[in-house]
Amino acid sequence: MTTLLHLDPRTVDTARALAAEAAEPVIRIAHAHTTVAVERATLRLAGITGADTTHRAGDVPWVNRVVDTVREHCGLEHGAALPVFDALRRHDLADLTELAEATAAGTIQYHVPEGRDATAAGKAARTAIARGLRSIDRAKARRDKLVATHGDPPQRPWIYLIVATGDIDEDVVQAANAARAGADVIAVIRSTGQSLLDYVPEGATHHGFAGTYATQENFRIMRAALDDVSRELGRYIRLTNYASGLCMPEIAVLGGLERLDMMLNDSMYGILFRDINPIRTFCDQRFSRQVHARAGIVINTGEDNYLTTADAVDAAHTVTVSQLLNERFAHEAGLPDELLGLGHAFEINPDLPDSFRLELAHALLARELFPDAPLKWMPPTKHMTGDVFRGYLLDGLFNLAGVLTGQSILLVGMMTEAVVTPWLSDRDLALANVKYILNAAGNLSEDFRPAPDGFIAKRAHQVLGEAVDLLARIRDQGLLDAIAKGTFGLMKRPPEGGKGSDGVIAKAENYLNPAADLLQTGATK
Amino acid sequence: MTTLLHLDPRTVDTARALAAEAAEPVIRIAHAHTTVAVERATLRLAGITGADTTHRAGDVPWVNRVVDTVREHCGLEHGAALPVFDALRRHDLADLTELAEATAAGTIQYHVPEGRDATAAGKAARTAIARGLRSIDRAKARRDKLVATHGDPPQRPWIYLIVATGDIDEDVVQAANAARAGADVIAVIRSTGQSLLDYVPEGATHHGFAGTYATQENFRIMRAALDDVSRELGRYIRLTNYASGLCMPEIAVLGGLERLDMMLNDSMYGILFRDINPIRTFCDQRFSRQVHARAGIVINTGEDNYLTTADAVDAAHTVTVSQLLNERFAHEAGLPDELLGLGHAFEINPDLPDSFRLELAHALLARELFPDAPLKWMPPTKHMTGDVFRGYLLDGLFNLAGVLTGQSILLVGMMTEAVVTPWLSDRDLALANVKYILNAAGNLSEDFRPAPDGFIAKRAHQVLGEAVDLLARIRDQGLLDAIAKGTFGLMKRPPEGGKGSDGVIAKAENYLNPAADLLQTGATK
Amino acid sequence: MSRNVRPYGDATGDGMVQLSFTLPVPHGPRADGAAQQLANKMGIDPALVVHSHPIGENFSFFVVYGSVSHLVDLDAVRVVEREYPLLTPAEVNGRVKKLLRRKLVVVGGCIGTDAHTVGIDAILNIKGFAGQKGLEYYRELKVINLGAQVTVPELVKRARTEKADAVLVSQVVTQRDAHIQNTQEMSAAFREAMGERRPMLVVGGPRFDPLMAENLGVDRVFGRGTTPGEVASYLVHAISTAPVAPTAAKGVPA
Amino acid sequence: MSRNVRPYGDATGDGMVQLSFTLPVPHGPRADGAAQQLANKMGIDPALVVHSHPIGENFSFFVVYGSVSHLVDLDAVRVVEREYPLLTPAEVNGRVKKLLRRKLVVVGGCIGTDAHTVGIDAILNIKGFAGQKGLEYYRELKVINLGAQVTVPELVKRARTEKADAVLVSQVVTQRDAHIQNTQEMSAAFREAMGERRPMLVVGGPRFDPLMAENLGVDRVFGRGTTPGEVASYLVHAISTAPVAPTAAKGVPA
Ligand code: B12
Ligand code: B12
Ligand SMILES: Cc1ncc(COP(=O)(O)O)c(C=O)c1O
Ligand SMILES: Cc1ncc(COP(=O)(O)O)c(C=O)c1O
Repeated sequence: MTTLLHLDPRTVDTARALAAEAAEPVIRIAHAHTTVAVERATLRLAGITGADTTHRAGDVPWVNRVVDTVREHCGLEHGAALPVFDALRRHDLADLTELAEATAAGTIQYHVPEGRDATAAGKAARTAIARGLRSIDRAKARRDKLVATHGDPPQRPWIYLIVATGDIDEDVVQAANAARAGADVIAVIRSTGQSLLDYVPEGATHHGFAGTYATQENFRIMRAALDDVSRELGRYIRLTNYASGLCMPEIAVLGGLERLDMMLNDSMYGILFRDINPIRTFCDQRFSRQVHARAGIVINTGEDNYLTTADAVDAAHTVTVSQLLNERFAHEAGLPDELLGLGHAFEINPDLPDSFRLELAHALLARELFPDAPLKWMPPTKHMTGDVFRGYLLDGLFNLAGVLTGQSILLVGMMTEAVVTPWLSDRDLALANVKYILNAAGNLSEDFRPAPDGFIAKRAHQVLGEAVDLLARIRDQGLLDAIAKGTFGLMKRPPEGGKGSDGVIAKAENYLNPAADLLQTGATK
Repeated sequence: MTTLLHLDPRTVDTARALAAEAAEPVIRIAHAHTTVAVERATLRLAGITGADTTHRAGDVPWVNRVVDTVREHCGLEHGAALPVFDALRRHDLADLTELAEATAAGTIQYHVPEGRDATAAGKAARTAIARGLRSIDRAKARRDKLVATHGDPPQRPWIYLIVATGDIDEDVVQAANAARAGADVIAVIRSTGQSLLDYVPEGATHHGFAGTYATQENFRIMRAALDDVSRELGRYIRLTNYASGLCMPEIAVLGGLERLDMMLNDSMYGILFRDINPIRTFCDQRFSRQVHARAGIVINTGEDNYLTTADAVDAAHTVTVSQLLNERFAHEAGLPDELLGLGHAFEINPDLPDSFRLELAHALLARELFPDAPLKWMPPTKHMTGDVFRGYLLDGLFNLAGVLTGQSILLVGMMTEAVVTPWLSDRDLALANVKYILNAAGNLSEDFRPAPDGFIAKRAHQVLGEAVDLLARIRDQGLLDAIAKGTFGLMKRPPEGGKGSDGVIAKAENYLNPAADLLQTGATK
Repeated sequence: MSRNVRPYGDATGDGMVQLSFTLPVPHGPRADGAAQQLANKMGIDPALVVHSHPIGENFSFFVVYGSVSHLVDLDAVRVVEREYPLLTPAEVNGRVKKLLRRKLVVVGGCIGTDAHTVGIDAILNIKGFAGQKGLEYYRELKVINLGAQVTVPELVKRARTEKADAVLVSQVVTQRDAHIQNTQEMSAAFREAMGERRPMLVVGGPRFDPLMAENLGVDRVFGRGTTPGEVASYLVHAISTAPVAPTAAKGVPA
Repeated sequence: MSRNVRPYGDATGDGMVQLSFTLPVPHGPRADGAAQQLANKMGIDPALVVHSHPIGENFSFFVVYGSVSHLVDLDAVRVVEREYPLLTPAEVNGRVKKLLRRKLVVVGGCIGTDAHTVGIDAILNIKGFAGQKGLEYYRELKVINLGAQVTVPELVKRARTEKADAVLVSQVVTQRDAHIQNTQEMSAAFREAMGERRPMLVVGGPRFDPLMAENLGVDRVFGRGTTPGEVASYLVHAISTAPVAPTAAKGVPA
């Protein structure tokens, strides 16, 4: 896409350099710590599955039982891999499931092996974990193959649609219909509250609130259903779910194994909008993104959310700053630009003069700052009301802004946004809206030429300028401090506060996690 | 407005020259004939008002009684003015109303005066008619004054809204609400069928079908109501009604007297869509337009209608041709560009690829062909369906096209177009739609720069080319013949066919109509 | 498919519907309450007034979402099923030839003050509709299209002089039930003028309910989206069941 | 204004409404008939199915226009009228000082898994809503905002330790009536834990019906578009009518 804004390359470089500096300290922290979720994810890679159905607290995944016990017995600062595989050898048990059962039965005593035991345990762990990563590699290869056979969507932006019935079986029906009606990407949103569970639920589920639980089985069911539809339609239908939350790393692993194609994964969303401990989140997002990189999963970041709690004009530059930080964290975790679904949204108060042109300015800025990223363009929500006619029109202009500014992924807006979770008919009408705009005005971008020093260009330059200033301040005061002060989405989150902080452990210097190495190096053995 | 299409001035001149040649023979016919409606209009200017309420056929306007009787007694080829004013003198009656009553009573014998009698009658007629024209002049002056006090709408396009309850009292309520809600121009559409009445109904009316009867009293009531609202809003609210039909000249006179601001007046609409005799229409439209010119009334032409019976893409050039013909006929009748509300519409099948860009191309072509005309941009109707959500979106894009291409008058589209005559809420939602688009994207035209040889420019040039070719054919075969062959709106209307042909009379060479002269010269005495 | 169904929002049986309307009541909590009451009376419960705004001083507009208690009994649904086969133009021509041994005469137009000819033209003109050619295209049909704003007496007169087998009337304007009144006036006039010998009467328009034929005094009613083929096929079906004179003379057994 | 009103389309008393919904029925005439039946059952007669289209194979979407027979009885409309005056922050502070001789303690948050804090923040945060400052701005109010996803036990505990006079709870997510259940659970827990001595319970959210207070077991319910001023004024009104302890001690006569 030819540039329309003529951003000054030096300013852009400065912005990126500042983002890198601002992120650096946090990245160092992420390197220096592990979390219960990272360790559980590691053991899931190593092959632990299933849950302890006998537990009074309801199904508790075996990984949780094991990691909690390891932590009790010998702490996690050395990682879970050594104690677990050492125990496996000592008690010579067939597999990790048996180990888990024995753990539950209380017959296992974990400790950190030394010397030859350590080497042996390490080798065993690496072999097991590598096996896990190879199945992720196979899933990735399979995706590439299916895309090659069925093909990608014929048009950009890709049409991204949410289903949220709470019941995986209803979800399957609605997802299939949505795909037939033109959706290219299906996102199953999660039940409220799941992101604050410190374990991943098991099995097929039917009773979520305003969303469906993210479980390995639900992933499998939906992916299988979409594979059928893809075949039927001769178009590869992508599947999205959410990594963010207390189980980011584990869900990333499950998503990789079950061949999800995109996952919501933001370096700060959990902190800001779920009050999850910042350190916990920064550690978890890093590991989860390494897994996504391996799995070839496109991440979706959550800058849109800031504009629901802060004003979309005043806070426009915070979106840009967050995008640059998300980019930096992603690159550091090994994600290439093609996998960066950076988020932004059409959330300016529609009563504001020139609101549509302001949207265009912001959307173009993102487009030109991240030319190779599959940007995710999200619809109006905050200013949607019960006036569904007005809402349908707003969504139409949102769609138009999307095509005018060359967005990559378009999250379809619903006229009932302010009323209910989408109905079957809302989705159908919304798709008709998108299709009309794409078909009738899709090529209008050819005629959209903002004057070089006109309103749109000026606004874009202003936002970039404000972003650079803010990044400089963040670099100086520190990102954690900036978050604590409510820089993003007006949410104030101190580093020591938030849920799941007790799940963060400083690594001992002989900490071992074969997954980390295999992910870093890309090794398969 | 800077040109975006770079139309070749030579092609444009050719088009205008061809239009003039094509119109010429018809103009000559119009000069050579008079009609019962022209004569009635003349007598209305001379001061005849009211109706014969005793007549068995219900209220028959006095002008009809008089003109019909004159025709019986001595024909109309000499005009009605001489016989009427001669009779007035001979029977020395106080005024024309008395004459009318006497005529009804059968006590008057009309004939064409000669010599001194003729001169005397001619002078008397001219004096009376000049008096009538001076009240039209006063109405015009009053409009100028009110516009000066209250001001014009702050924005372009002006917002034009239709009311159509059938009951003038309900109309007044809805018109006032519409103005308060943002309408700049109120059009009261007529009851179906009125245009085929060969007389103008009298008095305030309450039972129209899908519209309200156009009567002098209804005009007065609505204009008075809008004057109040104008004062209340500090914005001069304009009033529109319909001239077209069998009574074009008379309604033009009434509109001038009652200070209407705009009137639908098309040189061919009556022929094509009401099957009115072509000659009758061409004579009537000429006289009515002379009156409009005098009254400073903006005419609205009806090219939009072609696109409801013919396809908006295939027939795009017929709109352009018709606009050029309407322009020519208007100029010949003395209307300046500022009074030419040439019509066009957003009627392309929305399922067509690039349909929106095609609309932009057509709208821009009109804009650049007629830079000084207050173009009237009309909403989608033909492709509107019962899907009111889709309809609301289509109207939004119609509004956007209007602001992008700098249209002058925007007829507000209704989501219920395919369902009912507009409801109160339809109008309210429709105005909200217009206001949102104007406010949010009003200045987007600054960023709308079709590539010089891009899709839009190419399409515009193509349509202009086709228009020139068609004009050449019309010039050769003759306009009347072209109409007979269904060139416009696929309606085939032979010159001898159609309603009201018996009302056309070839002028004798001593035909006299003081109005014609006063209108031609602009004299006030 | 189950005999009874309910509206479907995002789950089977949830009964969800969307409703909007205006009340002549100043905007405010009382108005919202009034809107809710109306929704409840319509069987929507719970009914959520999700939006309301004033229109002028004395009116308020509402959008309501909620669940209707009513069940739709599918077995009780009454529709005019097409009881005749859809024929190709060739088949239609063949049957007409066989049945009448002459062309079938169709007179059509818009009556009253209605000038919407696009609909009737879609049925009659060669150009046709939805990719199907209109009746003029059928060799064995003689079509006289009287166009717009035909008066009833005019129509009857032409029908008689043309010896019409079928009269096709279009009505598009429905304000104040103009379409109903005009149609009834028309059918009455034909009964009056020709009694038993009257031609088949067929009306159509976007707002007609096909179930209304009887009450309109016509033989058949066509609605939204009718195609010429349907009409032609119906005409053939009708003449093959109800006998029509091959000449102007008395009817022959079908 | 007349006691009974009907919806207004384009004339007084025409009763016109717009309706849309989906039925789990394949698209076609039968489906349209089913839609019409439903509309009739809702009291819309005549009901025009002006649009329908298929959604997938087994569903159809409909738009219906028509006239409802039901009358709205304005006298029967039940709304929670604001029975108290709207006070300025200064007035609120004054009354609190006079009545309590200490600050009035407000504890607020979103309970259950609901993380929508914008609403409660609009009421509590200085920033406020609709140009009005939130309760934190009121000198005589002590506001503790617990934020999102607060568990009920947590809330009760904080209310007790803070000696809360009022507890403000927000519920925005309503799927499967989560807001109802959570609120009832909350009020039950307070009765359970503190009985008579429980603080005032106030809930709010866009989908609450202010008439539901009793059935939710709370003192007051606020809906769509509530302003901080309304809430502050209500709190003052409530303490001046229902006596609240100036100290934690037994209540004084109002
Ligand atoms: C085109 C049009 C016009 C054109 C008509 C040109 C012409 N020569 O026909 C023009 C611009 C002249 C016009 C004028 C007016 N119109 Co008009 N017009 C329309 C419009 C946009 C489309 C109608 C159309 O062509 N549909 C396409 C055809 C193919 O569909 P159809 O008519 O339904 O026909 C199909 C079926 O119904 C059926 N069918 C129809 N007739 C018959 C007959 C038989 C025998 C059979 C078997 C089947 C059949 O088969 C057809 C093919 O499927 C509608 C709005 C809309 N989108 O529907 C308004 C509309 C019909 N018009 C309307 C009005 C009020 C008018 C005016 C009266 C406004 C005014 N006061 O100035 C004028 C006056 C016309 C008059 N005197 O009747 C209203 C009617 C409201 C109502 N329900 O009462 C509408 C609905 C717009 C609105 N919402 O206000 N109009
Ligand atoms: C902003 C927003 C979010 C933000 C929330 C950020 C935050 N920190 O609050 C984010 C992006 C995080 C979010 C997430 C989700 N959201 Co959300 N969200 C919205 C949105 C767009 C706006 C809500 C809002 O801020 N309104 C503005 C405030 C000021 O209005 P209000 O809440 O009504 O509050 C006013 C009154 O109700 C009243 N009030 C409210 N509370 C209280 C309390 C008291 C005591 C008083 C006196 C008054 C009062 O006063 C306020 C001022 O007038 C709505 C859609 C919409 N346009 O309404 C969806 C919406 C509420 N979200 C929805 C859903 C489903 C979710 C998710 C569960 C989706 C998912 N599965 O991922 C998630 C998870 C959140 C969770 N666990 O609860 C649904 C709820 C559907 C339903 N009715 O059940 C909605 C309606 C969107 C939709 N149609 O699907 N969401
Ligand atoms: C990046 C990101 N992650 C996760 C979520 C959903 O979070 P939760 O499942 O906690 O509601 C969102 C919300 O849209 C998001 O933007
Ligand atoms: C130029 C013109 N005149 C008149 C009319 C209305 O004609 P009638 O009053 O005959 O329906 C129209 C229809 O919109 C029109 O475009």
